[in-house]
Amino acid sequence: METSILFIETEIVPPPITLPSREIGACVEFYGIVRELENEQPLKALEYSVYEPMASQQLARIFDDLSAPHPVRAIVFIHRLGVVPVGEASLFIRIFSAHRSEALAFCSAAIDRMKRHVPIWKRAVLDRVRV
Amino acid sequence: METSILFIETEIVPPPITLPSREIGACVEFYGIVRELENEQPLKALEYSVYEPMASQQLARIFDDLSAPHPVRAIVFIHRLGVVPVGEASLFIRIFSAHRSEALAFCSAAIDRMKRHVPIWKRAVLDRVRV
Amino acid sequence: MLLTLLAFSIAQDQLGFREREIECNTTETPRAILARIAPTLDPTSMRVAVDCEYHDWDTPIGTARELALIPPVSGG
Amino acid sequence: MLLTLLAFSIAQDQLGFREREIECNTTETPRAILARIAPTLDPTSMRVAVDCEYHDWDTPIGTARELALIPPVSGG
Repeated sequence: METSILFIETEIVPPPITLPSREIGACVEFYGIVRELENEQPLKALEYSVYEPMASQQLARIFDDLSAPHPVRAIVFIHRLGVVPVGEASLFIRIFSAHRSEALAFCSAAIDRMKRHVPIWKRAVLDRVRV
Repeated sequence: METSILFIETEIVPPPITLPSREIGACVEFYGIVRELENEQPLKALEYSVYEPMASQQLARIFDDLSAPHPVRAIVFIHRLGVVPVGEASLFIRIFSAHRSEALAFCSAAIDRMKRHVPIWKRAVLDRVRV
Repeated sequence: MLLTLLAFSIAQDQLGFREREIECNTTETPRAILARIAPTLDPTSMRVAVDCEYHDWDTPIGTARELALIPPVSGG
Repeated sequence: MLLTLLAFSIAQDQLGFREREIECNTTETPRAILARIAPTLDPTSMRVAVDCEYHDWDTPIGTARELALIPPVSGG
């Protein structure tokens, strides 16, 4: 399983799709996008921070754990840091697998676990505050 | 719910992502890709055909039905027709929703129903046959 | 009444055509039409659609314009 | 032994620093270290990590190099 884990300060640009083999039948991509309303407050942006060595290690382990029930061939994970304005992606995940069900289940489970265990934090940048 | 359903004879190029509102929190994309091995035969390509008016109508109904349990904001559906070589996408789906779980569940259920009910057919183009 | 009969995928292979105009009446069922046009074709191996909607083999076609033979689908 | 104490997000706000070197010994637990450095901070509101692994508040840190205070995470 090829895994790429990246934290970047700039706008997320998905890398070009290159298939890891001729046995790939499914590619699932997920963008997590900053919404204007969170807890009923109008946001201007979210500001993300990370404990990067631990986050990378936790993500690698989550991906590894999930590959047993949901065998996939390759994963690209990109999380943006710093200020992410409403309407832009804070998270991008791409998963390649032979069949669609594994990639979809993996994607869903990976995000769930990330949200519970991976040391990344967001903070609201409210509309009245100048970013 | 904005819905776009397209059947094309050429390589699938996903349209640029334009968010339908500032309340979109998730974008899920699915590529169905032609694999080399299907039923243990080495393929060169798959050839797709469609009963287009019925397929479009069925897909619109499937999307509409699924939007009750899985409310999503917009759907882009593109299915390629004719010969699709190994390693290229035969199917592209993009789904926008407020939260990830709806988009992921919608995507999975929409593909399942399409595969059971939508009049699209594939035919193997074997390796020994010249495309 | 004139009806367009459409045959896709293996149904097209078996019938040797994709589309044909046939003469029918409103009380005929898809099963009866198929038996008349292609007696060797097995209706249990496929579904039938009338005016772009899946239809029962034994329900008369009424004033339909189009009847389509739908072998097992395989999109995706 | 010198340990790097890291504080993220609201833990950083509450402590007023992100990173500090502190003197510890191998038998100390994260709970004891926190009580010594920031007696007002409530360990039940956060998790603790030792050398990039989640750790029990009451298990001694041993020869760890880094201890991190992990308030509820919110990535995605």
